[in-house]
Amino acid sequence: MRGRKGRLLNDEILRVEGLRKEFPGVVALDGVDFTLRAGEVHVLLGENGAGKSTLIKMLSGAYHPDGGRILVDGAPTEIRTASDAQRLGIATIYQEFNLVPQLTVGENLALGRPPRRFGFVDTGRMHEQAGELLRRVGVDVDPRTPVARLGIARMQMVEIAKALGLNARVLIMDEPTAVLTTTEVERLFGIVRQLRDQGVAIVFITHHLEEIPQIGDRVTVLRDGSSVAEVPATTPENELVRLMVGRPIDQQYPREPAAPGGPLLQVRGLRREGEFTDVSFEVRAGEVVGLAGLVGAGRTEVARSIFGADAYDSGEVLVNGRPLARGDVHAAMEAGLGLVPEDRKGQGLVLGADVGENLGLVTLRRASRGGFVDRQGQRRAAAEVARQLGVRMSGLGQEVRTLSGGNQQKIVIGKWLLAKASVLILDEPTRGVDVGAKVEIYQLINSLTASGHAVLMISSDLPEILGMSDRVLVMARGRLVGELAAGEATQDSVMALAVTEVEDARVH
Amino acid sequence: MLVSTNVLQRKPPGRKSPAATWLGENGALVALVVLAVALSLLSGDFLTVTNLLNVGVQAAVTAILAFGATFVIITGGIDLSVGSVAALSAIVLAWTATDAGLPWPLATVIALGVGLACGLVNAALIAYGKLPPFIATLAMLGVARGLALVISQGSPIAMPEAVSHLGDTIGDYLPVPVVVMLIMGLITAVILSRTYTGRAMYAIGGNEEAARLSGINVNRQKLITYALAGLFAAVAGIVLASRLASAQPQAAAGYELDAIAAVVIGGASLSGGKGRAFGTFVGALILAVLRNGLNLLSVSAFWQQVVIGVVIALAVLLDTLRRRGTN
Amino acid sequence: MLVSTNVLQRKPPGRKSPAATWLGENGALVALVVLAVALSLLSGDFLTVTNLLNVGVQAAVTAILAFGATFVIITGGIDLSVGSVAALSAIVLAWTATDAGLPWPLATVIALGVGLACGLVNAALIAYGKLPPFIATLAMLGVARGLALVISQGSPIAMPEAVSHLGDTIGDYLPVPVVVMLIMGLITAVILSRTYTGRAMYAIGGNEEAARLSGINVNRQKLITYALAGLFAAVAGIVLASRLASAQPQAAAGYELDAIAAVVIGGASLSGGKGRAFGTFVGALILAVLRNGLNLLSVSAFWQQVVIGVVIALAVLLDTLRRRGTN
Amino acid sequence: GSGSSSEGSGAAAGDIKLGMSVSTLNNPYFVQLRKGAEDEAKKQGVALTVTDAQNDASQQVNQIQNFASQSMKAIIINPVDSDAAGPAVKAAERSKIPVIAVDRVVNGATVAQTVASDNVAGGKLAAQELAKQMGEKGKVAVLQGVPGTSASRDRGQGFTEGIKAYPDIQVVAQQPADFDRTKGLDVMTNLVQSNPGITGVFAENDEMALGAIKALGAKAGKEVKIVGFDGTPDGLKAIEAGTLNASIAQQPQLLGQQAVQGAVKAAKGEKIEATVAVPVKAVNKDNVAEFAGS
Ligand SMILES: Nc1ncnc2c1ncn2[C@@H]1O[C@H](COP(=O)(O)OP(=O)(O)OP(=O)(O)O)[C@@H](O)[C@H]1O
Ligand SMILES: Nc1ncnc2c1ncn2[C@@H]1O[C@H](COP(=O)(O)OP(=O)(O)OP(=O)(O)O)[C@@H](O)[C@H]1O
Ligand SMILES: O[C@@H]1[C@H](O)[C@H](O)CO[C@H]1O
Ligand SMILES: [Mg+2]
Ligand SMILES: [Mg+2]
Repeated sequence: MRGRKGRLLNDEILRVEGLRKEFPGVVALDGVDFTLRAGEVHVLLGENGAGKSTLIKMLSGAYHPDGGRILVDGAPTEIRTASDAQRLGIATIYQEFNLVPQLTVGENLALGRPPRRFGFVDTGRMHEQAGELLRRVGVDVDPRTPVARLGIARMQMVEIAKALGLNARVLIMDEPTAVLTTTEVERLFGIVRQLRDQGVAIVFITHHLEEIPQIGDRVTVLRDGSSVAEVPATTPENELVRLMVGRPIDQQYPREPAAPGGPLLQVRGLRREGEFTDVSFEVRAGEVVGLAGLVGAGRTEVARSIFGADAYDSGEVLVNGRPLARGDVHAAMEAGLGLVPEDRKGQGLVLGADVGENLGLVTLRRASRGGFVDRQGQRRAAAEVARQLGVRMSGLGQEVRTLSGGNQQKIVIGKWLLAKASVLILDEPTRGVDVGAKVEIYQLINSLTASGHAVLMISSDLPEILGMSDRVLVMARGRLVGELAAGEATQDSVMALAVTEVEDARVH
Repeated sequence: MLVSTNVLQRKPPGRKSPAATWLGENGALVALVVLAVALSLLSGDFLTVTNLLNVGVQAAVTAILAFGATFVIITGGIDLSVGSVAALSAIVLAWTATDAGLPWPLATVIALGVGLACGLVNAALIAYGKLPPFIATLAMLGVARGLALVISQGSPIAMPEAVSHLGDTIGDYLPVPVVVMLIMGLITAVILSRTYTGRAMYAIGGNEEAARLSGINVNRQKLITYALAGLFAAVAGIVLASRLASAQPQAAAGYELDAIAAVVIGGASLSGGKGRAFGTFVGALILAVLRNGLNLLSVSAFWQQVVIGVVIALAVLLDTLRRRGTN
Repeated sequence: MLVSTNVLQRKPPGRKSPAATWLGENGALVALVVLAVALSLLSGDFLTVTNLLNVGVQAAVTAILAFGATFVIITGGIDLSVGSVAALSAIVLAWTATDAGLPWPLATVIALGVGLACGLVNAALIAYGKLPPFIATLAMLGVARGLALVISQGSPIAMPEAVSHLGDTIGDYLPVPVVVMLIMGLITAVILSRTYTGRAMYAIGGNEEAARLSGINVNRQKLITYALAGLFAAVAGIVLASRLASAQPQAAAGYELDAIAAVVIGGASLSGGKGRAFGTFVGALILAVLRNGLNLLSVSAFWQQVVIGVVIALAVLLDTLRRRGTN
Repeated sequence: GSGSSSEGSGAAAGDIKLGMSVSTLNNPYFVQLRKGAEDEAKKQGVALTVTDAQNDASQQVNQIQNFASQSMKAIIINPVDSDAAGPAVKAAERSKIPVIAVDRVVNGATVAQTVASDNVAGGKLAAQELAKQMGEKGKVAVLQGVPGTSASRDRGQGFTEGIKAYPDIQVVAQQPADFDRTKGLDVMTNLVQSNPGITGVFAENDEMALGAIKALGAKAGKEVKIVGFDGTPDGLKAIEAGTLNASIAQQPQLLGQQAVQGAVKAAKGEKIEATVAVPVKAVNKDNVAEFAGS
C-alpha cells in the first residue's frame, strides 16, 4: 500500500504465543498472541491494566513469562535480560522513564554502552554522539545537562533518542505521546515513519485513538490480559472502543458548563526570573479553565508557583479574595487549593505505599482527631473513589508501584478528588488514562464545578482542552499570549497562539 | 505424591491464609524462633524463666533506642547520635540530682528535656539547614558525648536512689527495664499506626516531595520525628544508668549501630517508608538472644563476634529468601 | 520587548563561569580553606611544612578507606566493614610473614586478597542474597574483627621490616602514607570518571532499575564495587600497621563512620548517584585538619569532641547554604 | 622542635610545655591519672596539654606527632598498645624530645623513663587475694578487659599463673567485658546462668567488677567473692560496702604525678631514673581506710 516492498519488509520478526504472566494476587496476562512484522507499526490497544506494559516487558527482558513462548525470527527464544534483548535488536521505551536523573543527557543516551578508547570512557565522543541523536529527535538540549533538570516532556524525548541510538530492528514504544504536545507528536511520527520505511518493526502503545490511523498499520486489542482481536488501523474509532471496553462510549467530552460565579482564584503579575513573567488570570467558581501551550511554555512552573510548591519573585495569588503566602503548600491547601502534579512517580505517589494510603494522603490531616487518624473512615472514602474511577487493583492494600501506569494516574487524581479543593489545578490529569476512565474523570470534574468549585486544567492533549474547558488560556515562552472562549477555541486557533509568540521572540 | 502435587499447586492469587500473610510481614520473627529453638537445644540454661527475663533486660536499652530510631528510619533518615544522647541525658539526671541538688523528679524531667532538645537540634539541622541526617547526627554524636564527659569530668556519677529502682524488679521477678521496653514499644506502635504524625512519617520516607505536595508540613514532622528519637534515647539512657545505679559518660557508646541494626533486621528499609514497632522489637531480641546464647554456650570471645556476624547475616538472609519464595 | 525576552531566556546550563561551577561542585573545599585559615591565625604551629605533612599522614588511612567507601556510596550502598577489614588484612599480612614465615611480598598479596575477598562476600550477600548493605557489611564488621582477633589471639603482631617502610618517609620529608593516599585517590578519580565500571556505579546509584534495563549487569558491577572497597580497606590497613610497625587486631575500629563522613562531607549523597574522589579527599582532610588543629590549640580532650561535632556540622552547613544561595 | 634540650638546663619552669597522650578517658582510672598529672603540673608551674587517644593506637601516634609540631619540651605517653607506641616514640626521639611512658611500657624504642605498676604482678596478687577470700577452693569466672590490650593480657597472664598454686580452684569461664561496667553486668548475668556454681570472680578492672556486683545482687561479696583491679573511688566504696572483696589498687594519681615530675626533669635536661615502679597493693576491708583518703 505504501510502496514498501522487498523481502525484508513484512517478514515476521517476532511472534508471541499464549503468553501468561502472574503476579501475587493478579493474573496480568492470560493467553496473549501477537505477531510483529518488519516494516510495520503495530498498535497495542487496551484499557488501563489490560496488560500492555506487561507484555512488552517480557519482550524486553524485564519480566519472564510464566507460560507460553516467544519466537524471534521463527525460533523459540528466551529473553532473560535487557542485554539479551539488546543483542536480539529489541529496543524499548518504557512507560515509566528509565533515566538516571543525576547523570547528563549524554550519559543517559549511552547508558550501559558508552564509547570507549583504550578501555576508558570517551566522554567527548559520547556527548558528540548524543548531540546527533538529540538533533535527530529535534530537542534542543545540551547533552551535558543533567537529566534531573528536564521536564517530563523533554525526558520523554530523551528516552526516544536513547532507543533510537540502539539502531534496533524492533522498537517498542509504551505511550510515548502521553506527555507530548502536537508539535512533538508530529515530529515523533515523522521519525517513526522513517524507521518503518527502513524496515524497523515498531510496537506502539497509545490511549489517543486518533493517533492510530495516523501512524499504525495493525492493531492488537488486549482485554483483561488476553488478546481479543487483531484489526487494521483503519478500523473506526468507536469500533476500537467497543473491542477494548466491551461497550461503546457515546460522548468523549461530556462537559456540562455551570453558570460561573465569583472569582475563586486570582493570579496577578506572577513572575519568576527566567521562567515566566506577567502571568495574570482568574478562575471563577463553576468554571473549567484550560491552559494550553507547547512543551516548555512554563505552564507547570506557573501551576507549581501558585500552589506554593515553588517560590516566585513577584506578583500575587489570591484565593477567594485573600492573598496567599508564597512558597507554602500548607497555606495553599488551607486556603482551598489543590494540585495534581504532572510527574506522578516523582511528585504524586508514594510508590511503596498501598492504594489506600495514597488515596488518603491529602485528607490525612482532616481525618485526624486529636492527632489520631480515623483509618476506617479513610479506607471507606478511598474505596469509594477507587470504585468511581474504576481502578484495576487487587484491593486497597496493593502497592501502588505494582499498578499499571494509567491506574497510578487515577490514584493521583483520586486523592485530590477526595480533598474537595475549592480550586483544583490539574497538570496533565489524564496522562495515560484510557478512554473509558477519562470520561469518568470528566464527569467528576463536572460534579466539582456544579457544586461551585473551580478547575484549572493544564493539558498537552489539545482535544481534551478543547472538549472540557469553558475558557482556554494559551501560554508561550513563559507568558500568557491569549485567551479564547469555548466557542472560538479550535486546534488551529490555539496552536497559532502557542507558536506565533515563539516566532516573535525569535525575531527580536 | 502428596509432596509433588503440593509443589505444583499454584497459590491462588490473593488467597494466602492470614497466618501466612502475617508471617510474611514478620520474617524476623521466624529467624528469632529458629534461633531460640536452636539455643534451647544447645544449652539447657537458655529456656528458663530467669534467663529469658535476663534476655529481656539485656534487650531493653537497645530496643528502646531502636524504637526511637524506627521513627527516623521510616522517614528515610538515620540517627547516629542516640547512644551519646542516652549517655548525656543520664549524666544530666545524675548530675542535677546530686551535684546540683535538685529533687529527682525535676532532674528526670530535665534529663528527658535534654534528650528532646538534642533531637530538636538534629531535626533543625536536617529540616532547615538541609544537612544530610548522617552528618547532622554524627555531629551530635560527638557533641553529646563531649558534653557528657565535660559535665561528669569523665567519671561516673551515682544515680539518685529513687530513679535507680528503674533497674530493679517489680515483685521478685518482673524487671522494670522489660516493662519500660514494652511500654515504649506500645507507644511506638500506636504512634506509627494510628496517629497523623506516624502516617506522615511513612509518607515522607516513601516520597518526600509527594508528601509535601499533599500538604504535609514535612519540616514540622521531621522535628517531631527526631525529637521522639531524642526522647526515647533519654529514656534508654536513664534505664541503662539505673541498671548500674550510676550514670557513665561513656555509656551506650556504639549502641547506635545496634539500634539501627535492630530496626533493619526488623524489616525496615534505610531508604525509608517501611518499618514497624513489632519488627524492631524482634530485631532487638534477636541481637540480645544471640549475645546471651553465645555466652551461655561459652563460645570464646573472639569467635563470638564472628558468630554474631554470621548469624545476623543468616537471619536476614532467611527472611529475604523466604520472601522471594512466596513472591 | 527585548528586555522581557532576555529575562525569559532560560539560563543555558553550563554558562556559569567555570570557576563558579567548580566551586559550586567543591563546596567542601571552601570549608577546608576557611578552617585552615582560621587555624593558621589561631596557632603559629599549624602552617608549617612539617605540620602540614603530619596532617597528610594523619588523613591518609581515613582517606584511603573513604576512597573505597566512595565507590560503594555512589552505588547507593554503604560499607560498615572497612575498619574491620583493614585490621584483618594487616593482621593476616603480619601473621603470614612472621608466624607462617612467608616472604613479605607474598604475604602482602595474600593480605590484599583477604580485603578483596571480604568485599566479594559483602557483594555476594548484597547482590545475590539481597541483603541490605547495612546488614551485610555490619555482619562483616563483626566477622572480620573476630577473625583478626582469632588469628592474632588478641595480641598485636610485628609487621615485617620491609613493609613497615610504608610508614616512613621518602628522603627526609615526604611521608609514604601521603604518597599512597594520593595514588589511591588518583586511581579512584580515574575509575569513577573514566571507566565503564565507574560510570555504571553512578547509574546504579541514580536509578538501579534504569541501569539494569539499559543492559548493565548490576550484580557484576556491585561485586566490583564492594571488592574495590575491600581492597582499598586492605591498603589502608597495611599503611596503618606500617605506621605503628605492628598489626593490631583492634586497629581502625570505628573508622567506618569517619570514612563515610568524609565521603558525605565531600558532597556525596547516601542515596546514591553522587560523589567524587576529590570531594572525598577534601572531606578526609577536613576531619584530619580539625583533629590536628584542636590538638595544636590544646583544646581539652572532652571539649574536642564537642568542637569537632560543631565544626563538622558548620562545614557542611556552609556548603548547603552557599549552594542554596547560588541556585 | 629541636634545641629544646640544649636550652633545657636554663629553662625556667614557666616556659615548659608538656604534652600527655592518655590511652582513653573512658575509665575513671585514667581520669585519676590525668588528675594526678594536672595537679603536679600546676604545682610545678608548667603547661600541660592532655589528649585522649580513645584507645586507638594510630590516633595516639597522631597526637605525639602533633606534640612535636608544637615544640613540647617533653612528652608523656600512656600507650594504647606497648608495641604500637614504638614508632611514635622514635619520631619524638628524632626531634630530640624526651618521652616518659606511664602506666604501660613502650616497646621498640627507648624512653627517658617508665612510670608504671606491674600488671603481671598485679594479676598474681589478685589470684592470691581471691584464693584467700574463697578459702582456696571453688569455681572462678574471669571478666577480661578489651581483648588485645596489654593490661588485659598481662593481668590475665599473672592471674593464670597465680591461680595455678591453688589446685582446688578451677577457672570455669572467661569472657571479655571490655573494661566496661555495662558489659560487665550483662556478661556476668549470663555467666551465672550457665555456671551456677561460681563462687569467685576476678574482674580485670573495677568497672567490670562493679557491673558484676550488680549482676550478682545480694550474693555479691558474700557467696560469691569478687576481686577487682585499680582501686578506683567507686571500687573502694564497694569494698567499704562489702560487695567487693578486694581490688588490686594501682595508684593512678601517683603515676600521673611521678610522670610529670620525670617529664619536667627531662625537659630541664636533668638526669632521671629509667624506671619508677609504683607499687600495687591489695585493698580489702581491712585496709581500705588507708586508701579512701587518697
Ligand atoms: N509487579 C507487579 N506486581 C503485581 N501486579 C502487577 C505488577 N505489574 C503489573 N501488575 C498488574 O498487572 C496488570 C497489567 O498491568 P500493565 O501495566 O501491563 O497494564 P497496561 O495495559 O500497561 O495498563 P496502562 O494502560 O494503565 O499502562 C495490572 O492489573 C497491574 O496491577
Ligand atoms: N528551552 C529550554 N531550555 C532549557 N530548559 C528548559 C527549556 N524549556 C524547558 N526547560 C526546562 O524544562 C522544564 C519544563 O518542563 P516541561 O517540558 O514539562 O514544560 P513545562 O515548563 O512544564 O511547560 P508545560 O507544562 O507548558 O509543558 C523546566 O524545568 C525548564 O527549566
Ligand atoms: O591500668 C589500667 C586500668 O586498669 C584500666 O582499667 C584499663 O587499662 C589499664 O591500663
Ligand atoms: Mg502500561
Ligand atoms: Mg508541564
